[in-house]
Amino acid sequence: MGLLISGRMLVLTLIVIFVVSMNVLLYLSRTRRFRIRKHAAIDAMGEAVSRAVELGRPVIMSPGIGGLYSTKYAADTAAGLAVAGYISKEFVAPMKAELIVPVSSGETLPVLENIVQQGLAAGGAPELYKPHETVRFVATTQMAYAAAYVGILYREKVASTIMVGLFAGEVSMLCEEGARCGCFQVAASTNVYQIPLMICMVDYMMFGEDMMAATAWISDDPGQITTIISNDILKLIGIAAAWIGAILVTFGIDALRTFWGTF
Amino acid sequence: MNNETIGLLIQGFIILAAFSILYKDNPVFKFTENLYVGIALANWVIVGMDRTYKLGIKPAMAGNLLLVIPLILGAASYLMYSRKYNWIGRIPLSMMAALGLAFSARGLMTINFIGQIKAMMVPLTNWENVLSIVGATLAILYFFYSVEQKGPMGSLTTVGRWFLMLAMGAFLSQSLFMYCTNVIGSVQNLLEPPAYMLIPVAVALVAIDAVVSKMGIYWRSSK
Amino acid sequence: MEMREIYVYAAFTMGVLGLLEYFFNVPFIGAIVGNFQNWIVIMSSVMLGMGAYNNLSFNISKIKNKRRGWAYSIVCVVSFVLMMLLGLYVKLDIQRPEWFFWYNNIATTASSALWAIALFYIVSAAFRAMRPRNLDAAILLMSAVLVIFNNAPVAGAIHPALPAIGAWTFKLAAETGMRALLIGIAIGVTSLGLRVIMGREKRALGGFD
Amino acid sequence: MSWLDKVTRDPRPLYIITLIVLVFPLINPIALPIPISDWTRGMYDFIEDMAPEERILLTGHWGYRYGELYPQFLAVLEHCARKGVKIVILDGSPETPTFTQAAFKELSIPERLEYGVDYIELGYLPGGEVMIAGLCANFYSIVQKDYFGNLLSEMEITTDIKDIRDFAAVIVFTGSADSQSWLNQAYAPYGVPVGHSLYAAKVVDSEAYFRAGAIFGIINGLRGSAEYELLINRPGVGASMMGSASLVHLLVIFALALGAVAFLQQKMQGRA
Repeated sequence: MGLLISGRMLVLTLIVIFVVSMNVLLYLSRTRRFRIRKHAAIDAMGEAVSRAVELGRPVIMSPGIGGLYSTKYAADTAAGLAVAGYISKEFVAPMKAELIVPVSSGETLPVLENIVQQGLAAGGAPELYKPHETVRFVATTQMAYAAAYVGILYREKVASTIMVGLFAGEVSMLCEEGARCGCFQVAASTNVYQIPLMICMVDYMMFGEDMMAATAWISDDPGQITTIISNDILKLIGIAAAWIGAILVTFGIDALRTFWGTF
Repeated sequence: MNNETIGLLIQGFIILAAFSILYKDNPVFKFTENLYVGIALANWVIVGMDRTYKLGIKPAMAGNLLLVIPLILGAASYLMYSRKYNWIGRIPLSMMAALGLAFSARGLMTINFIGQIKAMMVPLTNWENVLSIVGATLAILYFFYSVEQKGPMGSLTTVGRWFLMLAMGAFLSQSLFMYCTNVIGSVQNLLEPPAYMLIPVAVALVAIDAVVSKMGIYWRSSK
Repeated sequence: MEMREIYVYAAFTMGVLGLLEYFFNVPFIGAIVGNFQNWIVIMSSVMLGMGAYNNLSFNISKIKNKRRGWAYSIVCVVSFVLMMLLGLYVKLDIQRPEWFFWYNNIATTASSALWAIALFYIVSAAFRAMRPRNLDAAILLMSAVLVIFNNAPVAGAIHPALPAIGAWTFKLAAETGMRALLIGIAIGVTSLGLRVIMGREKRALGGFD
Repeated sequence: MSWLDKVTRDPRPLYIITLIVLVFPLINPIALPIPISDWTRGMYDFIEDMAPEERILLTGHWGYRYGELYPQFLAVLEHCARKGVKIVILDGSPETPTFTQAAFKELSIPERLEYGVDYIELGYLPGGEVMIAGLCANFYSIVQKDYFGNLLSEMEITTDIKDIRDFAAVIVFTGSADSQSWLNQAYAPYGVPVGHSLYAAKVVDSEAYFRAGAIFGIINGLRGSAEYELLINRPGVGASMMGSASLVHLLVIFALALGAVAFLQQKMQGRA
């Protein structure tokens, strides 16, 4: 066994390419401004909040059932946290809406409390933050979370919901009860088993990479926007490799395919 | 009545209460929801205490002083509530999040990116393989953010979207069987004696409520 | 270096170590990351208190102020307290029958019953939401129907070719759309992860600037 | 407002139909024409060809009364019991023993089985793949007593076991990586045939092994157990659950079609 672990070097190479291209683009962005496509769901979040204000009813922002640490879905929670900060600053505070953030993980709770509180303060409405109420820890396990969420939907007469984070088997309950209560729903997730259900049940959906790109878009930070362009570069590399590999395999040359899996 | 019978009755009650949300939000569901939330929370705290003691405090007392670090880090996170020291509280939380993100990134790159691109390298000898690689390429084009989806790029991504929607429909149906298994399990549990004796009670309650609320509508409209 | 920014450096250190451990065979880094992974279990157990405190104070304030639905908050608090007492009585051993009886009959049953309702929601969503409003939705609908034909054993009795068509649709879906989705997720997660680790996305760590 | 619009706003009639469709086949099992797959056929043929005195190891976590695994386990157990095969049970998780004992009570011929002679239950052994490797190499190094505390060396069925080669086959009932562990530890080094009885979602991973001949059969989720019940001619939980599931699938197609009709109706009235 050497220093390098074979079979994993390709990932390392790709990450290095990513970091380098990100920094090059960041350097270039001093002189020219890069843009990325805006997802319609970002505007829909604003629409969700304004609808709630019009109706005089609260809006739910759910960061999902994930914790901060997860070996597969950590990014979902991270995106949920970023979006929670964004909407509380950009929409909730200026429009003076009532926000409810149901949480299901002990370690995410203080982070969310911090973000929402600071976001509301940054938006100019610190009085909207009520301790233990705006951000509430509702339940621990996923189905208890779902039951409590549905309880909030019915009893607080929620007007719209924004769901960004990790969602698993409980989405059908959350989204369908939301629709029954007449909520306007915006959702985002990367859980491929649940995306099909969510896409049918909600009004606006960001699936897969859309969610991660949206977190960069809302930051309005050139340093984040350039990473999304680096994403596109990685995808181009992937597509090119796939086509070259496929053509080579067609002519009986297996070299790239073998290299891709074992480097 | 032995423990098993009582257990089955409790289970029957809980199942019916959970199913009652399909009718509407009602006191029985509210009761069960709060009961369940309370018990789940207690379970979680007890498990947490058990883990803290068995994995942390006990070995630390036995001399494994390294384990004092996580205990301190965990306790430090409570400083998040202090206005002055909340920068300390953030440190353990940030470390957890960062490690999780590093693990997610490396794992998904290996399995989802490298693995799927490798699976795309198929010999282009039959039209099915050609379709699969073309379809995958178009669907990936949908996820390009630096180009607006207009003009020729727009038409390509539209086709890409079709392939994505194809996958959504297919995977939705594929998961249907799993949902069937789950619901049948619960219904079977409910049909077990003596739990099924609760079913008529529930049906009667729903019927009474339906009649009463219908009458309420008539009263209101007649006023 | 400002004290308030230390968490960004802590995240950077941990994130980079987590990545390096995967690529390089350095026992020292492996030991740090491995230990930290085990510690996370202890750390998050210690952190549980915040969640329980938040939930209880919400419910207790609801009871105190007699806000709507306060009676149900009593149910929640009382069941929590009783269960905690039981937990202390069994000396935190959740394998004991006294504990198992209540936990299994109430919490496990409630969990599986709520899981079970999902099917009802899928049926209503099939009717309400999966309508051929546009071409995208129509494609989704078609592929959903075809794949059901693959799974439902009755379909073979309707026409013998239906399961084969369904199986083919599923294979195509998995090889095109699902593949693109998975690749996108991998890259998206990596980019968000690296953004957070490199201190670009501070919101995900609780910082707000 | 047409009734379709009403149902769109208030889906409760759909819920009632779903409930009826679910419950009806559970009370009155309906015979469905299920084609028997090669996977299930492989499993059935293997057990059918076993000699009565051969030993079989059944292991897994059928720890949920109406999950996918319990009906499979029950069907296989019934088949083994009818053939007079000696059954050794290794529970896959701490909850499993309850269900193991329940399954033995549900057999059609419980009185022909004698504990310690025809079957034995080892209980749950922790340790994952390491434990499995140890068990395969040296049976008594891992387990000395059965679930009830009896010494295995004094039981007729286990007294002469040395290693995994004293078993004619291993059947794993699982949805986790255990299926792979047994393949690695029993089939690869010792050549003991392994069969998989799996959650439907797990079957994809095992299919390649079946085609390569490494495993002799697969029971594929609920559907597999319904097929197996058909083969041993004992319609049970699997068959009735399969009936329910099939009807639900048809109901979903019906709901989709109805939704499309409602949409077209709206469109014609110019409301969409």
